[in-house]
Amino acid sequence: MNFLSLFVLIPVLMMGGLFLAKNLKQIRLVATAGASLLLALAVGLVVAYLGERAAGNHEEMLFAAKCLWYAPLNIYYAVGVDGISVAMLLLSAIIVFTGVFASWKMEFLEKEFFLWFCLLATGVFGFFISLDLFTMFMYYEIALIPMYLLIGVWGSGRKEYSAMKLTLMLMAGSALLLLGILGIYFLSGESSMNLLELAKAHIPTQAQYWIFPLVFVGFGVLGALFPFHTWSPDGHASAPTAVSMLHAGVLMKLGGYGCFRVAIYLMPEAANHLAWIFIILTGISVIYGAYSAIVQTDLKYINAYSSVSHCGLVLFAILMLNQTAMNGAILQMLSHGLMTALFFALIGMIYGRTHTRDIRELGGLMKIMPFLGVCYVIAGLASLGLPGLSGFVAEMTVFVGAFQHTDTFHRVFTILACTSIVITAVYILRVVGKILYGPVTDKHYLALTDANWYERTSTVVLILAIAGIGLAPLWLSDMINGSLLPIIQHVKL
Amino acid sequence: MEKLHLEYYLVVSIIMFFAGIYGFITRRNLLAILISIELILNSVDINFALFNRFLFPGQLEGFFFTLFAIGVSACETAVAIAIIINIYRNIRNIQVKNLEQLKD
Amino acid sequence: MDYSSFIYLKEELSLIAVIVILLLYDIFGSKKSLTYFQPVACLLLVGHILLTCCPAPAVLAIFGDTPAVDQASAGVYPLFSGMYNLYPLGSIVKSILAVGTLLVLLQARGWLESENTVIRRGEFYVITLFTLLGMYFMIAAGNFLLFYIGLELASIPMATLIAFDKFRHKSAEAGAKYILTAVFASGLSLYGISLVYGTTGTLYFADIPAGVTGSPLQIMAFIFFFVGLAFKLSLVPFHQWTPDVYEGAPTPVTAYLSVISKGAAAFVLMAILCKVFGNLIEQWQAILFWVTIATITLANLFALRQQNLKRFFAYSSISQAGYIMLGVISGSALGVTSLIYYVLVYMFSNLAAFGVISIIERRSGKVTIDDYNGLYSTNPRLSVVMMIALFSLAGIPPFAGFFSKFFVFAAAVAEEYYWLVFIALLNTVISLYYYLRVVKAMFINKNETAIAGFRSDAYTRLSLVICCAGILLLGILSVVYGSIHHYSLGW
Amino acid sequence: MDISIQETVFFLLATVIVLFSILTVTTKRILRSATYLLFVLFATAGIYFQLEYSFLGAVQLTIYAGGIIILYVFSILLTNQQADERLEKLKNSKVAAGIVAAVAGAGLSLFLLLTHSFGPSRLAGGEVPVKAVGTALMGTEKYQYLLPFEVISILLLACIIGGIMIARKR
Amino acid sequence: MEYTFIIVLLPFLSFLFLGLAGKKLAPRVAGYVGTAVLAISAALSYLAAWQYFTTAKVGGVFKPWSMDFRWLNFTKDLHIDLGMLIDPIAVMMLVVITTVSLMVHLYSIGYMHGERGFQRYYAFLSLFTFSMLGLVVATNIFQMYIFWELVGVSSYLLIGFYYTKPEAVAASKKAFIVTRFADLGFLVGILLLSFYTGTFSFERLTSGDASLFNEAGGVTFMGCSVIGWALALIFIGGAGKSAMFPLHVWLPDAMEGPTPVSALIHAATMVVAGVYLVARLFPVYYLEAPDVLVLIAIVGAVTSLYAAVVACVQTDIKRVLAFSTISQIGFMMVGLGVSGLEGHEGLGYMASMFHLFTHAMFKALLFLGAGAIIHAVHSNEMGHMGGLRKYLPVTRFTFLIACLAIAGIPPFSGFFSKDEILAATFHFSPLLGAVMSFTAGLTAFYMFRLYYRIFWNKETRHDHAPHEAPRSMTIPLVFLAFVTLVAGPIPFGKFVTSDRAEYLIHLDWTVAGASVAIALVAIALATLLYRKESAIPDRLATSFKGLYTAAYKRFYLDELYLFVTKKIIFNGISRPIAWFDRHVVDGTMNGFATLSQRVSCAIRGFQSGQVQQYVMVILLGTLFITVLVLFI
Repeated sequence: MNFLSLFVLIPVLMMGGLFLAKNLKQIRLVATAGASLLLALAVGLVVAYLGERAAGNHEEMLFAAKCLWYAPLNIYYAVGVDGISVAMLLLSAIIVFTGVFASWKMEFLEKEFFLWFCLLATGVFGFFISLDLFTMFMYYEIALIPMYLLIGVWGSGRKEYSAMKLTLMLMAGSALLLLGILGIYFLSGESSMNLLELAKAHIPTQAQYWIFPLVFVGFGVLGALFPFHTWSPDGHASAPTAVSMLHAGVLMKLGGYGCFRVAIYLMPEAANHLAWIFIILTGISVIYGAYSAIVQTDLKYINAYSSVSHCGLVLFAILMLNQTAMNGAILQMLSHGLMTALFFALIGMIYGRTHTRDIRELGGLMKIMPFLGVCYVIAGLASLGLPGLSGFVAEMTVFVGAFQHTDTFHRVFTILACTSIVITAVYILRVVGKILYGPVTDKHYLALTDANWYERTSTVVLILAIAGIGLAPLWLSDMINGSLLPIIQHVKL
Repeated sequence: MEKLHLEYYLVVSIIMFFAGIYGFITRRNLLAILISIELILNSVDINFALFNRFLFPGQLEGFFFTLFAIGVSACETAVAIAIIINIYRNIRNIQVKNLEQLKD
Repeated sequence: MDYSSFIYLKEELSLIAVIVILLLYDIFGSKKSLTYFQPVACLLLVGHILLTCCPAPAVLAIFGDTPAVDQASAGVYPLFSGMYNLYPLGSIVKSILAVGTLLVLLQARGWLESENTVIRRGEFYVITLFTLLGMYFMIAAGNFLLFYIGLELASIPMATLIAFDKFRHKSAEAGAKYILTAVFASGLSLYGISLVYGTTGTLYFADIPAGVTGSPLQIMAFIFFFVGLAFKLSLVPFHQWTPDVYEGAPTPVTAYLSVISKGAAAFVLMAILCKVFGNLIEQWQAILFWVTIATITLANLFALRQQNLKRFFAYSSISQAGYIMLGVISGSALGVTSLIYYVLVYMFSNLAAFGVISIIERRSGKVTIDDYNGLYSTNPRLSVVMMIALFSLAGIPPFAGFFSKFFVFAAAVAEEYYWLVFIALLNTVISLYYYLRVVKAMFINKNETAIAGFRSDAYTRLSLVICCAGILLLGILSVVYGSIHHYSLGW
Repeated sequence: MDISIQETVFFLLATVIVLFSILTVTTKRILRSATYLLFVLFATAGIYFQLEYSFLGAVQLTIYAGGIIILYVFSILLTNQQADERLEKLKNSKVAAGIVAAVAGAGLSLFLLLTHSFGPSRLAGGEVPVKAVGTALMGTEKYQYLLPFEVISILLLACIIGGIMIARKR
Repeated sequence: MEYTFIIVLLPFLSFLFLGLAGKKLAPRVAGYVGTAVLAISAALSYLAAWQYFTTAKVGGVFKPWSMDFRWLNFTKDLHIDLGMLIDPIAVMMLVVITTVSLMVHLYSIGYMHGERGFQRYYAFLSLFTFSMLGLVVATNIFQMYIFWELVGVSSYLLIGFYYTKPEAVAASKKAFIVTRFADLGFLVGILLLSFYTGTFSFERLTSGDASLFNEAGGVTFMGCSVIGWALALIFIGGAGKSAMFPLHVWLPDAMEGPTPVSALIHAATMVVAGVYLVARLFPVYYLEAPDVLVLIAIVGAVTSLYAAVVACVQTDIKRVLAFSTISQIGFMMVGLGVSGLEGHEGLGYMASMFHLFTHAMFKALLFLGAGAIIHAVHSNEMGHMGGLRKYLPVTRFTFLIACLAIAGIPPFSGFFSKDEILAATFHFSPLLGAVMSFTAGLTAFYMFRLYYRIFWNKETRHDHAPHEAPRSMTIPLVFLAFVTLVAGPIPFGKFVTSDRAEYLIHLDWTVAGASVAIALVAIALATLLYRKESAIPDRLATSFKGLYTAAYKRFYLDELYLFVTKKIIFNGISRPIAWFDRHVVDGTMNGFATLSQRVSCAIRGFQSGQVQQYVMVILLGTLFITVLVLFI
């Protein structure tokens, strides 16, 4: 048992603790303690990882360990991390941590909520530490299914519909994925599910041509790939705050990470040959999501479409198949995860006070709740790529990376993707202008209070992370870059 | 029996078999349906005996199969009739159209 | 006359012993002593299971006399000169079925103790075990004659179980439908067997492959024979009896039908397809390909709309049978391992679901999905059990259903059935939809008049705990799959 | 054309079987149906006799004709109070479906059976001695059927229990 | 020179401090802190300027000094560094920015007194100053882009300072989005340029090393060299920030912000960032894409003329000043566009920088003066003013000085800088020179129209007598007026030139004389029309109604923009896309579900409940399969 397994073990133990918890206080205690522990563990992992690398450990995966699980199929429980997974784990830990605070006040069934929440966390962490396709896929599905109940039970609006749609679409994606994984397993000739071993083996090019789309679309559904993104607006709109945070913040990253780790890494030839199709799709995602966001009136819809656009950029960058763009993709995942979580947290807090998310009904909130207002502006600025906040770093890396292709096709799509920064500005400022600025639209709002301590904790942690990445991105970028090298060498054929 | 080919017998048994099937599909009384089933089973019995006698006379496999099949069909009939009579006791009717409550 | 072979029939003989004891107990036991009928029966069955679970060679070693192992297929001990085959996989399946039966019997207790049925309690046990015995013989048969008798032993008494609530019209109707279609299907099957005999000249499984040449008549014979088992497995288009019978039958019987009977049939089908009709593999793979697609898709489409939970689970079990066929179609060792594992997991999952349905039906008389609205607020534990079962059926990790589905898919993909797996996978999404409908009813829908909270009896609880443990642990503990695989290597 | 006695008997039996099989499933009165079935069963027994499976013929007569038909007749009489088949006309669609199914099935089977070459008939052996039957039923060697014999006895027991359980009043 | 780092850093610390702790501070303290910090920065800038210009000259050429640290790695060659590049224009900008910013900080203590969010205001001002300083000391184009965005945001925040006012919110949004759109060009330009040159660094780009551009050699797009495209795109970025036609629309609206902000950002510093950008990359433009320089000159001239015409008819004093700013930046652009690189050819460059410097001072002065006036009458409209000369003597005199400067009357600073631009322009193309001279005349006219309408003309009734602004506001006015007065004769060519070598200024008296004459005529005309209340302007307005209205409406450009954004982007693209998403894409997904349900309902009859049908299906199924397997 290697210490990475703690990432899975802690949420599981949390579930046990929650199960035994007798009252709200104990539930909160367990949740907070567990989430803090996870955060500490993630930070510790980053330190340990950087330490190992600094000490000259050039293994592709650090802290790797494996034990045989299903011998007949050669399935292992294999864990290990490289810089990318470390970054994603850190992201997940931050968002789980803030998610706990964001759901400090539940109206009912607190225990169940946190149980599902922990199951979700288990899946997410497990996914990022896995090196074995089987466990990876398993954790992937573990992470998906709690969404149904989390949205269905604790959500709002058309929650049943949204929850069902989300679950079914994501599961349809994972169905494609499963076929892809099995295809990889049997056609690689390696009879192994281990990512590293599979990467060394060569999957026949002909097979790659059908497996790659399956895997890419399979993960892409979760990464809000056009036209499979429609679960996102409804799902996010109906989900409770912490769930939106976790879902947009971490879960959607599973898609991007998976595309990158499985689709691109294992099937370089197909990736090179078929990238153009998906570049078109993701390019559409980027622009389309942004344009759609302009006319939305529900805050969560705006954010959901914005996520479509931003996550589209992640996939777009991955498909550029060069180191800079991929680095940008990972950074964009982190950045989008953090800021979208912040957005959803804030929207949840605003909604919790005003009981509406319709921007036409909101106005002048800056005056009433300056803390939330300022945080919202910061989130907005991060989203539109203000330097000093994480979004800028990520987007610029993506654009510079994408621009390394000299052919017209890539150029055109890169420039199209660049235009999204303008459109993003349009919808972000529209929202900020409508809900925060201007006169107060409803007298009742005047009686509302600003953020509580737990809300502040949640937002401040996120903002610190966003600004941290935005101000000092070098260590992170270098950490990711180092881990990208082997992958790039692989992809470059 | 030199001139009596296996096929002649088989034709007879097939006619019996499919007469049974026809009966099963068209009859309205449960007992009549059951009677049709007897035809089906009976035709199969003939088949076994025929094959044994005409093609593989060395061993008595078909013979014994027929023997056992007769026993089994007796069991089936007994149980089926018990169930039908139970239905009759419940609703005083054994028309098959009364067995349409469970559907969809 | 060498009767020594009988001593190797440990599973069957011990089961017969149990039946006989129970029969005598039921007849001669005083009214007071009969209150212990249930525990005694269960304990006897537990004993039987323990004996079954002992590896065959170990038992055989006691007698110091190991029969000759058939060299062609390793691990098979032909007894009665090939009439009966003793082989480890068969024993594993038998013990799985026995465990399933035990669970059903545990769940049936409450129902059996009710006023109307208590006088038929003994019969229920005895007949259930008779059908189980029939399945044992089906599994162990090395000759079509024994197979046929086993099949009938498994299905004719089953009709009486289905019609067990004989004063309830639906039960009687279901019984009649079952026996009529079953006999019809067995008639077709028998016709097929007769033609097999006619074209190969033997009924011994071991000898048939030599005579299987693939002539058209033989293929037709095979297909007619196939109908009998397809009927038991309720593959489309031989499935239509299933929903009606499942709905009409008493719930424990439905559970039994959906799991035990189906599991046995699945395994036997695979065994016969591979061992007897191995030469026709192209044909039966083609047949299974389309039948599987039709089964999964059609059953899912029907299930979408169901309100009655028993009917719902009927369609669900039809589609599950389709997934089981993915293991069968591969015809490989991986396939048979996956199949057995699938059956095992499916058994726990389905029995957990039926346990809940059964107890709720008994306590409140409600069986529709709408009745389950708000169940979580009143009966949280039952709801959770039900949810776990449904998730397992839908193939959601970390529940065992995920693993079993994965393995059958793997088995099929290994044989390059990509399209088949693709369609099956898309169907999992539909199935997830309807499974989630139930979850939604229990957890999300609000209901003022939800089924009142109650405490279920110890037997039901025990069975549900076992089922849940199975669902939760079977996947994570790979040893189960591993050991099945170990014995399937000689496949 | 010289028609041997065997052939004459066969054609007689065949005619009876075909005729009464069809009558069994087409007659409107159920009691007649049972009676026609009896004739079919008799004729089947006749075929067994002709095949020199006298034991089988005897079993056929005793079990089928003697046992099962009686069972039918009793139950028909028991249930015949209102179940008058003549009152309702058969739906044409049902008949058509039945005919189509039966004819299609029969056509297909016949085609396959008649085009199949079964190889040369090896008529041999003559009458099966009852002793051989007995030995085979009690033996465990190949082509001996002790185990099925035991199992069918269990089956009978199970059916008896089941039948009683269903049929009895309580 | 390491301490220059502190110049930039201090405002940032001030921003953090005021932003985080501001709420807990008394407003006044916040103002003092901000001002004090700026004062230190300004002092350090002067020190740096003095030190640099006295010591950095090596072989007659100013040697740039730089420091860098790695901020982010992109590719092997491309990486973002943050650092300080100290060279003549940077030093000049440091001085300008810190000076104006200090003045504005000081001025705001009085002007913003009692406003809600006073601390926030100072925090934003500090942020802006930090960003602007960071921009000018950027060592590489990407650093510049970073701070470019930051000034954009600070501008957004400051324009929207009165966030409860819908107009302010709309204006801030507009400003941000228009400049953001231009920044897109900038970004793409950077991407193109850096891809082919493999560097972001200004020092390398402007080193004149032609080998850098080898890789791009021969790469053309639509007939122009790819470097030309890159530079044109970069210029678009500059044009957006510097409010060049047609991207100027945001600037007049930006006047919704507090007046000192307008003075700082929208007159003196941020809006000249575009000019600065072109100046920074001037060698690249000149050597690699001279065509683009011509384009810049033309755009500058058009903008300049357009803005001057519009300014003549505006009635909001801040708008007049805004258009005036646009026009003057046009001058600077023209200066750069017509300039050569070396020696005397570099007159335009030098003049442009000089004009940037002087303009910053007198335009800030004008805005601050306008602020004092608004402070006094609580209105922006000329109609509410008139005859204020009695009440606001200090303001009046300083304002007059600024007007004379901008009109190009010697010896005020504006005369020298503008005159040199005109000279360079005439040297480049007489036609362009004529246009610019005409524009200069218009400038003089509208400035004096403004002056007279405010301080002379008919006196309007006021509820309470307007009074002169407090000391904290007048001190900056006086200081800036002083600078305006004395800055003219500064031997600017000694310090800031295109080739960093010394440039000897000698006035071209033909050009100068002509322009002064034009200016005087224009002033005379303005005096005639507006000194006293007169009906002539109205009559002129009615007789040239079409032209007047068009100019008043700024030639309908805002309407055009509104049309494009509202009708085309919002209603024409976004709405259809959103509809498409909900109904087509999502509809398809829902369609699958509906289809399944429909099929499910359609086949329900199949399960009829009739056992005979079941059997029939079994039989037919069997036969079907048989046929299928055997015959197909």
